[in-house]
Amino acid sequence: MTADVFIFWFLAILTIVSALSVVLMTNPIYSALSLAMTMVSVAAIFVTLQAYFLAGVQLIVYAGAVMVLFVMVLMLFDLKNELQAFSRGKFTGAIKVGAVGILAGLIVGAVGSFIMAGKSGAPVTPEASTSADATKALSEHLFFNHVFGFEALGVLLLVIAVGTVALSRSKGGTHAKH
Amino acid sequence: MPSTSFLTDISINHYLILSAILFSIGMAGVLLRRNIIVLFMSIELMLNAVNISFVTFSHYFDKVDGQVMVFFVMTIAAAEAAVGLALAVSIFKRFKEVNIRFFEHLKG
Amino acid sequence: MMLSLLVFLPVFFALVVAIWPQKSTVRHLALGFSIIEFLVSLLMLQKFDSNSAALQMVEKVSWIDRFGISYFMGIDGISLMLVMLTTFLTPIIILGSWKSIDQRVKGFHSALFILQTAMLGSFLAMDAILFYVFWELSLVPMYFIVGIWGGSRRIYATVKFFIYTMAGSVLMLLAIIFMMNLTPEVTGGVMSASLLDFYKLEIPFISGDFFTTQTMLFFAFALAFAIKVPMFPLHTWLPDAHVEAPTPGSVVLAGVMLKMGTYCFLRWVIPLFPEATEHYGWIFIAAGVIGIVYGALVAMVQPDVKKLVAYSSVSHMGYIIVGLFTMNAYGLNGGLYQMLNHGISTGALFLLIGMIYERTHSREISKYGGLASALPIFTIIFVIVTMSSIAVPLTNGFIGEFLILLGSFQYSPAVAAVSVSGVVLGAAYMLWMVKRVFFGPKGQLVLESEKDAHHALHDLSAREIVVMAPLLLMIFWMGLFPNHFMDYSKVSVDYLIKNKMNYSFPTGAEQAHTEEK
Amino acid sequence: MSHQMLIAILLLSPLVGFILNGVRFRSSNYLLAGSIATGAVAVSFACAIALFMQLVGLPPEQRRLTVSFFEWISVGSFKVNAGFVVDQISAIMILIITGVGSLIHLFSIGYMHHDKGVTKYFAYLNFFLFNMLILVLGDSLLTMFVGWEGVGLCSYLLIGFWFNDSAKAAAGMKAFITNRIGDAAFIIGMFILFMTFGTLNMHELNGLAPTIMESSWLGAVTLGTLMLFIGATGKSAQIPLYVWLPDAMAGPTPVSALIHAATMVTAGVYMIVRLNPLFVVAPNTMMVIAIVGAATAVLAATIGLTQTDIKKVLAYSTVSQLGYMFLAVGVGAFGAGMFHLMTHAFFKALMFLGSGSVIHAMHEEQDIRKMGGLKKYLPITHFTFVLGWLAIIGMPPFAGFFSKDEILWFAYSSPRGHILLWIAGAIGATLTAFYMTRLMALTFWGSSRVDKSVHPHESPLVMTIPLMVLGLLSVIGGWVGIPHVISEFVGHIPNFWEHWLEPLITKLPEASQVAHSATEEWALMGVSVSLASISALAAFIMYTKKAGAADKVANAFGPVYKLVDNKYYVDEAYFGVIINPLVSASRDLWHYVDVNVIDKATYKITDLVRGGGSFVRSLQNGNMQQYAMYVVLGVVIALSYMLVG
Repeated sequence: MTADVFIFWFLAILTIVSALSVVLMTNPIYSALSLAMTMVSVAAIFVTLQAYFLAGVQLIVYAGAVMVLFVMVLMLFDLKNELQAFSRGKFTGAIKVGAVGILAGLIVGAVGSFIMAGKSGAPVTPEASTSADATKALSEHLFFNHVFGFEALGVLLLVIAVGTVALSRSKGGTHAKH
Repeated sequence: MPSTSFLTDISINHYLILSAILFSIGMAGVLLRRNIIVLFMSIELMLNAVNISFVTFSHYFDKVDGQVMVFFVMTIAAAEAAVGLALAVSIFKRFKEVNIRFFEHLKG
Repeated sequence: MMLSLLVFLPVFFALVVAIWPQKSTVRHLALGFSIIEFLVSLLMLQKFDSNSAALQMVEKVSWIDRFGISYFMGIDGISLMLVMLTTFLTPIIILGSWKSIDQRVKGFHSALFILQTAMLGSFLAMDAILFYVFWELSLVPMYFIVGIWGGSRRIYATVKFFIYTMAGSVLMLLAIIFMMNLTPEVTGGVMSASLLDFYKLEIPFISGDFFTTQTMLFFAFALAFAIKVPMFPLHTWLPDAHVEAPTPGSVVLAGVMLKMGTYCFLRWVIPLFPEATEHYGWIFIAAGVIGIVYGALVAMVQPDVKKLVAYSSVSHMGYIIVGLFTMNAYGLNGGLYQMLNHGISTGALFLLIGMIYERTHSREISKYGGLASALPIFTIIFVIVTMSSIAVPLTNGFIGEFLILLGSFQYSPAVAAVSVSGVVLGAAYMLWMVKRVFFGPKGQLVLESEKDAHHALHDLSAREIVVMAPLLLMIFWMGLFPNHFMDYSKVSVDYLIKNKMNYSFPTGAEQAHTEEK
Repeated sequence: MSHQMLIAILLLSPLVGFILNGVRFRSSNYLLAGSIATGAVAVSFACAIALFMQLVGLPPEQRRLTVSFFEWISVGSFKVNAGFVVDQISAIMILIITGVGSLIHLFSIGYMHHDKGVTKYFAYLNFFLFNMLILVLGDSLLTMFVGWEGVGLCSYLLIGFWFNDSAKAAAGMKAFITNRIGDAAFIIGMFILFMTFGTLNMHELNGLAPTIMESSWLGAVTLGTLMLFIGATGKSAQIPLYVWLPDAMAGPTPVSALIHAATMVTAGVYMIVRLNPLFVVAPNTMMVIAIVGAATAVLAATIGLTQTDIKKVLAYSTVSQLGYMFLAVGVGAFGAGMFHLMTHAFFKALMFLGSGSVIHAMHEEQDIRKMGGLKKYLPITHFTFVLGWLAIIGMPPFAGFFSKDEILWFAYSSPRGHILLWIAGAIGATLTAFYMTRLMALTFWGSSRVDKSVHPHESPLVMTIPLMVLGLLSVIGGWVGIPHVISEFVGHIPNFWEHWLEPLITKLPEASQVAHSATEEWALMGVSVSLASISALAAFIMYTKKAGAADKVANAFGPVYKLVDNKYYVDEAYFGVIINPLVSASRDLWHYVDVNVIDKATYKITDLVRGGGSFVRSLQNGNMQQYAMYVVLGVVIALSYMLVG
C-alpha cells in the first residue's frame, strides 16, 4: 500500500464521516464545524488530484469565507439544540431515505460497472506536474477562453452583494422611521 | 485479486464514487433536515461533491476546463449561500424560527 | 384582395370604434360601418361567377413556410351564401341592440366586429390552420359578449359554451396536424395545410374496421362541428348560452355561429372523408332526427320564451344535419338553404324576444298573455316570423324544410317519416307559445303595464320596424323566389355531389379566377 | 283578355284586397273595408266567370287553360313552377269559391259591422280566398300544398279571430295543429309520388298513372294516395282528424260558412277528384276512403243529434256531409262527389249564414234551447233556412236530393260499392233529417223560449240578400245533374254535370260487370227519401208538438245518450292518450335527459378534470423538501430507466 492509496482512503473516510455528521448533528454549530472539516478534506482531495490552486481557493472561499458566514448567522440566531431536527412524516421520510439510498446505489453501481467494463482504456495516469505549472495552465485557460464567463461572474457577485443587502435590511431601508 | 486491486489501485472511479456518496449525503440532508441553515450546508456538500467530480475528470482527462468550472461553481455557491442566508435572516426576523416550513408561506 | 378586404375591414372598424372619442355617436358609426361591410359583400356578390363551382377570388400568401401553412382564402357558392348572411345580419343586429346595450357600448361593438371577422374568416379560409385560427377566434368575442352583457347566470353559461366548443376544437386541431403530416404524400414531400392538398389525400379507409385513419379523423372533425351545430346530444350548452346572452349575442349565435358548424360539415367533413361519411353518416342522420323530435318536444314545455326558441334551434339544426348527410341534391341544397332560413327566422325571433324583454323585463311565458291587443304590430310581425319558423309555404322555412325532407325520403323513407313529425311538433310548440303569449285574456304583465303609466307597453318604434323589415322581406323573398338564392350555390353543391368521392375544386376554371399574388 | 291575365287577376285581386286592408288593420270603418274586400272577390268572380266562358267555348278535350308565372323551386330533377290551371274541375271550384265567397263577404259587412277588428277580418278573409284559389288552381301537388297550408293558416287566424278569449285562440291552434298532422302525411304522399313518377304536376301524374290495378297495400300508388288521403282527413275533417272542425265554430259565423262549410273543408274531396286516375288504380285506398267517409257520415250525424249549439249542429252536419263526399269518391263516383261538394256549398253556406243571422238577431246567443218561435221575427231568414233544410235532408227537387241520391246510388251500384255502404249512407241521411228538423223546430218553430231581454229582429238587407241568393241556388243548384232515370221520366233533360266532368274522370276499370236496373234505382231513391221524411216528421213532432218527448227518449237511452252527448269522448281520449302523455313525456325528457343525463354527464367529466387538478394541486403544497423529493424521485426513475431498463 503506497502513500497515495493510504492518503486517498484516509481523506475519503474523513470526508464521508464529516459529511455525515453535518447532516446528522442536531446542533447546527456542530454541523457547521463538521462542514468546515469536510471542506478541508475536500481541499486535500483536490491536492491529491493536483489541483493545487483550487485547493487553495477551496480553503479560502469555503472553509474561510462561506463557513464564517454560516457561523455568523448561526451566532446571530442563537440556536439551541433543535427539538425536531428532521422533517416530520415517517412515510415521506422513508421514501426520501430510500430514494437517496437507491440513487447512491445506482450511481456507485454505474460508476463501478463502467470502469469494470472499460478496462481496456486504462486510465492514463498523468505525469506529476508542479503546482506552478498547473496554476499557470488554469489561469491561462480561464483568462483566454473563459474571460466572458469570468466577467459575468464578477457582475453576478456584485448583484448578489446588492441583493443580499436589500434582502437583509430592515423594513423601509436604513433611513426609514419605524 | 479484484478485492485487493479495488483497495490498492486508486482509479478515477474511486473518486467518482466518493463524489456520489458525498452528493447523496448532501441530498439526504436537503431532504430531511428542517433547519434552513443546515439545509444550505447540505447544499454546499452537494456542490462540493460535484466539484470533486469535476476535478477528477479534469485530472484524469488532462483538461483544465473542469477546474475552470469548479472555479465558477465555487463563486456561485458563495453567492447562493449569501442570498440564501439573507433570506434565512429575513425569515428569522419575521418568525423567530429558521424552520424550512416557514418558507411555505412563499407559495402564495 | 376582395376577400381580405371583406374579412379584415371589420377589424379596422373595431379599432376605430374602440378609439372613437364621442360616446354618443358610437352606435351610428358602427351601424354605418356594418352597412359599408354589407355593401362590400354585395360588391363581391356581384363579382362572383355563379356558373362556376371553382374556388374564386383566391388569395394565397405563404405564411409559415416550414409547415406549409399559408394565408389562403377563396370563395365558392357554398360559402358565399353564409358570408352574405353574416354581413346581412350584422347591421340588423347593431340596430337591434340600439337600446338594449347601454353599457360599454364601444367594447360591445368592437367585439361584434371582431366576431364578424372571425366568422367571415372561418367561412372563407381554405387553409386548415388559418381556418382553425378564425374558428377559435370566434369564441373570444362571443365569450365577452355573453360574459359582459349577459344575464344573471352568464358566467356559468359562457364557461359552458366555451368549454364545450373548445373540447371539440382541440380534437379537430389534432386531426388537422395529423393530416398535415400526411400531405407530403401528395405534395411531393412538402408539408401543407392547404385544403386543396387535403382534398387530394387518399386517407385509408377499411369498411367494417372502426379504427382506421379516415374514420378517426372523420370523427375528430365531426365532433368539433357537431358541438358547434349543436347536434343532439351535445346541445345542452345552447339553451344556457342563449338564455344568458344579450339579444344581439343570441342573434349572432343562432344566426351565424351555429352555421359555422353545419357549413364546415359541408366544406371539411363530407369532401375530406367521403367513405367515412358514407359509412357513418347514418349516425349523424339518426342524431339529427332525434334532435328534430327531441328539440321540438323539449321546446314545447319550456317556461321561458328564449329557451323555447333555443330548443327550436336544436330542432331546426337537426333538419340541417339530416339534410347534409343524406348526400343527395335535395338534402344538400335544402340543408344549405335551411341554414340561411334558420339564420333569418330564428334571428328575427330572438330580436323580437329581445324587444319584448326590453319592455317587460320578463321572458316567462306564464306571465304573458293577451299581448296582441296591447302590441298589435309586434304581434303581426311575430306571427309572420313564427310562420316562417314552422315552415308555412311561401315563407323561406318551407323551401328548406321541404327539400330536406325530400332528400331524407330519398335516403330512407323511415327517416322522412320520423322527421316529418317535426313539422307537426314545430307547429305545436310555436303556436302554443304564441297562444299563451299573445292571445287569451290579459296576463300579469299586460295588466301591470296598464296600471302603471311608467311601464306602459309601447308598440314597436320606427327603429324596431326598420330592424324587422329586411328580415320580413327576406322571409318572403326567399320563400317566393328561392331560385334567386339557390342559383348562387347550386353549381357548387351539384359539383360536390357529383364528385363527392374524390372532391376537389374544379381546376380549369380555378386558374381563370385566381389572382395569385 | 287572355286567360293568363284573367288567372293573374283572379289570384291577385284578393291578395291586393288583403294588402289594402292589411296595412290599415286598425281602422274600424266597416264599409270601406267591406267594400274593398267584397269588391276584390267580385272581381275574382268576374274573372272566374270569364274563364268559365272561355272553357265552355273550347271543345271538351281541350278545356284546359294553363299559365306558369315563374319557376318556383328547381333542385336537381325536382322542378315546380308557380303554374296554375283552369280545367273543368277547377273552373267549378273557382266559381263556387268566388261566388259563394263574394256573397259571404257581402253578408260579413252586415254581420261584422260592430266589430273593432273588422278591417283585419276582411283582410284575413281576402287572404283566405287567395290561398284557396291557389289551392284549387295549382297545377302541381306542391302548389296545391301552398294553398293547402295557406288556408289552414287563415283558418287559424280566423278561428282565433277573437283572440282575447282563450278558448277561441285554443280552437284556432287546435285546427292548425290537427291540419298539420294531415299535412305531414300529405308531404310524405307527395314524396312517394315524386319518387315513383318523378313529377308532382298533377296533369303529368294523371297521365303517368299506371293502367294496372295495384292490389298490394304497400304499392307506391296505394301508399302515396293513402298518405294524401290522410292529408285530406285533416283538411276535410274526417275520422280521425275531424275534431278540430266543431271547435272551429269559435270563429265568426261567416267564416264558418265560407271556410268550414263551403270551401276549405272540401279541399280534400277536390284533391282526390283531381287525382282520380291515381286513386282509381289503388282500390285499397279507395276502400279506405269509402269506409272512412261512411263512418264519418254516420258518426258525425249521431253527434249532431244531441248538440245544442246551433253552429255545432251545423258543424257536425258538415262533417257528416263531407263524409258523404268521401264515400262518393271512395266508390269511384267522383262526379257525384264534386256534385255534392257544390250543392253542399250552397245549402250549408246558406244555413251557416242563416244561423249567423239568427245569432245576430239573438245578440250572440247560440244555444238553440234558448230560441224557438223565431219564425215570426225572422221571416226571410226562416224562409231561406227552410230551403236549406229541405236541400240537406234530400227532399226532391232541392239541390241536396240529386247529389245525395247519386252518392247513395253509386255506393250501392258501383263495382267498388257495397250494400253496407249504402245502408250507412241511408242511416246518415235519416239521422241528418232528424237533427236538421230538430234544429229547425227548436230554432224557428214551436213556442218561444227566448230570454225576455232579447228582442230578435230581422237582419238588414246586406245580410238577407246573400241568404236569398243562396236559397235560390239551394233549390236549383241540383238541376244541373239530374240522374238519368228521372230525366228519362220527366223528359229529356241532359245531365250537364256528367258531360262537363267526363273528360277528367277516369272510369272504373271493373265497371259494367253487374247491370243495375232502373227499378233498383227508383226503389233505393224511394227508400232513402221516405226514411228521411219519416225521421223528419218524427223530429218535427217530437220537438214541436210533444214537449218532453225528447227528454224521455234521451232518458230511455241513458248511457248511449250520454256517450253521444259527450261526442264519444274523442277529444278527451286524444288528450288523455296522446297529448297529455306527450307533454309530460317532454317535460321528463327535459328534466331527465337534458338536465340529469347530458348535463350531469358533462359535469362528471369536469369533475374528473377538477379531481385531477386538485390532486396535482395537493402536490404543490409549498413544502420545498417535498419538491426536492419529487426531483430526486424523478432522477431515480430516469436513471434507473437508463441504467436498468
